[in-house]
Amino acid sequence: MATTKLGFIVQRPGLKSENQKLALTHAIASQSVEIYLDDDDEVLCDVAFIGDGVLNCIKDQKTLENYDLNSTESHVKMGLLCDLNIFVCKEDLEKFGLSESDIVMDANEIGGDMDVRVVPYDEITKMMEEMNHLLFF
Amino acid sequence: MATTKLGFIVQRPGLKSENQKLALTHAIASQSVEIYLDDDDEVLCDVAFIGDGVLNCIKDQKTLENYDLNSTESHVKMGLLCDLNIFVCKEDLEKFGLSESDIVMDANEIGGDMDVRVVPYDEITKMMEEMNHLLFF
Amino acid sequence: MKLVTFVSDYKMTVDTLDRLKPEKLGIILCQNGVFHATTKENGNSSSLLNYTADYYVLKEDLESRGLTAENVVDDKVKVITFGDIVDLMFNEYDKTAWL
Amino acid sequence: MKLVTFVSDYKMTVDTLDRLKPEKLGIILCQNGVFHATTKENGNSSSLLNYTADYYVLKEDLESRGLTAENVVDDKVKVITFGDIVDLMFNEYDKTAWL
Amino acid sequence: MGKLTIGCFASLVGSTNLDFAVKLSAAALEKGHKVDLWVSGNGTMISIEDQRPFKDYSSLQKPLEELMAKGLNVTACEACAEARGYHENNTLEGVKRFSMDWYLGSAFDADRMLHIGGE
Amino acid sequence: MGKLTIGCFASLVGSTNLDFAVKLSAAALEKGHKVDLWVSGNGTMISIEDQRPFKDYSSLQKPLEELMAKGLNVTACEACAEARGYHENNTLEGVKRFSMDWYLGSAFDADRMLHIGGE
Repeated sequence: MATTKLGFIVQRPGLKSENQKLALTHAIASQSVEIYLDDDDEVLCDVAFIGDGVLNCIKDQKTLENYDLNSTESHVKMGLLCDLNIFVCKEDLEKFGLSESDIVMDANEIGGDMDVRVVPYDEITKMMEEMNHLLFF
Repeated sequence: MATTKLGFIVQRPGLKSENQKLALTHAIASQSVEIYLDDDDEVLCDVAFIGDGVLNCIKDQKTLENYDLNSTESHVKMGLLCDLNIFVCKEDLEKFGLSESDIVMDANEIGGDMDVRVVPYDEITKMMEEMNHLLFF
Repeated sequence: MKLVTFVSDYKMTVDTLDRLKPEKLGIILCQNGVFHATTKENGNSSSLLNYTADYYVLKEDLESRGLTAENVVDDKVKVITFGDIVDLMFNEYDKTAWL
Repeated sequence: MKLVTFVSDYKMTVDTLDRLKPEKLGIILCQNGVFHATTKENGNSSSLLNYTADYYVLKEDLESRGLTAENVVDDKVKVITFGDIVDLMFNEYDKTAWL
Repeated sequence: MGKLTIGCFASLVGSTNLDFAVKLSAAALEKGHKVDLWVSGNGTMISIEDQRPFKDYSSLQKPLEELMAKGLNVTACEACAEARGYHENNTLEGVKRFSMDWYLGSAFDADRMLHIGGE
Repeated sequence: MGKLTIGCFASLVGSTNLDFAVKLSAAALEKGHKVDLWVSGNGTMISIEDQRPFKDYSSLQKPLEELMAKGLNVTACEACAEARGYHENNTLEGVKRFSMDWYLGSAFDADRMLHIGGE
């Protein structure tokens, strides 16, 4: 059994480009990757929001109402539902004067068990070290 | 007889996006716009390179050799051949330590009479004031 | 000239706004530009709010990012709609610049 | 980790490079990123050249912009080709980051 | 009432630049203005038919068709389209294709113009 | 020799991001590596047939066909393509279309990966 770990690092605010949302949809696709793999092999995806990227996590995004588009918030929740590790950089949130009450933290209403993890940047560095490959958005 | 003047302002370096080159191809299209206009009506296009946009004007661009693409340099020359006013901001060139000998200045080899005009930013401001509409690239 | 500019990015890659000297300047914050109206970094408002200008921020783009009029940090920034943009363009300004 | 980063813009919109702390860092300047290697502003080299890193600049992208090895302002920046990039990726580094 | 010419050179389906252009067109039409929308570069993406609507991507075919029914004049840059493999035969009904001079011709008698470049 | 997986999410035909991905693929193939190229978002633009080559726009159909003949494996994100109106019937011969998990599957046994996002 082999595991390949991919780290998705979101460093820019979203919507202007679709890349930030594609980061989440690609990470979520790890749920169905087994069709390309041998039994017991797997690909695990961690997602981290850093820098201006943390602005993607502000809650109550009315993107569907205004642009008929799924919000990045809804994708973060879907990622939690799929048990992805989703990290948000603590220092960057603080820099913007944001706290856990301002951002999407869980996916309880759709039955997700995982929570977003607000962590010091050092832990994100550690995650990056552990990954086999990194994908910056 | 009526004249509409359009100011094309190029403020970013090129190639990463095709927009800077499209600025020139659209300005050059003023040569054939009469099919949409009444007799004697005309559209005149001035082009100005400011800020990092002046980097588009460095000469000897080997874009065709490396990427099979027409260079921005060749489009500047085509603009001169079509008698467009092409301005380059003097202060920005100086900021980058560039002089007239570093940039494309004329289109003599293809029979163009016009020269690129390296002018103080104030003159570009004056041009912008005179235009009916501005297009920033 | 009376110039209304559109700022659609949070991190700007051009300094054109520093150099434009219209007789009347409007700044419409849209797309990711709305963060200039709502977001402080280390307690400081965006330096983009320092121009002598009339400021506007697009309601739809605030909301799409989880923000509302309540998040706007400076009273001088007026929350507007697409319809208001049209009226501003036709009634208050004569030229536009998407930066 | 041994990380090779690709810088393709002249004006950067992210500060990620300030925060990456790999045991070995390579910086490949490509596309409009090549201007960091060649262009001084008001006499000053780009601050992007201040990292502790091995620096490379892509020959094809220099040339496409009217620049050559002679325009590179700092000896520590090595002019390379696409083939060299492949070798660097496989032989010198284990991870990549396109910033 | 006036005439507004919008040019959208921006690139991304999934970005909101094209959405912005379409929504501004709608607002201007609603107020009785005449609106020309020129799409160039990757903006020509909205000119092809049969785009499948997903909520994960900007889906502008339907709003565009509704606005064209209300008088919105949409023209795509022919060369930009052809370079991308978008041809006459898969162009969305109602969208015109002309060379770049069309944009300047539209600007000629426009009261206001918004050029969305910026990349 | 190793395997390189490149993902190009970048947007602009006429930008050099897709050109960069194609040229790097060529260089890696030349050195005997196996190369997978995944295109997502607007990167899917290189997946459609009959792009007209002009020197004013990046024209990647021909180099792509040549590299596929030499073993380059090109796959486009199916959803990203469909959202843009690119369908099976106008896909360039040799280009595959799969859902996003294909990219992760390719990464699984890649020795090196370069993900070109950045916008």
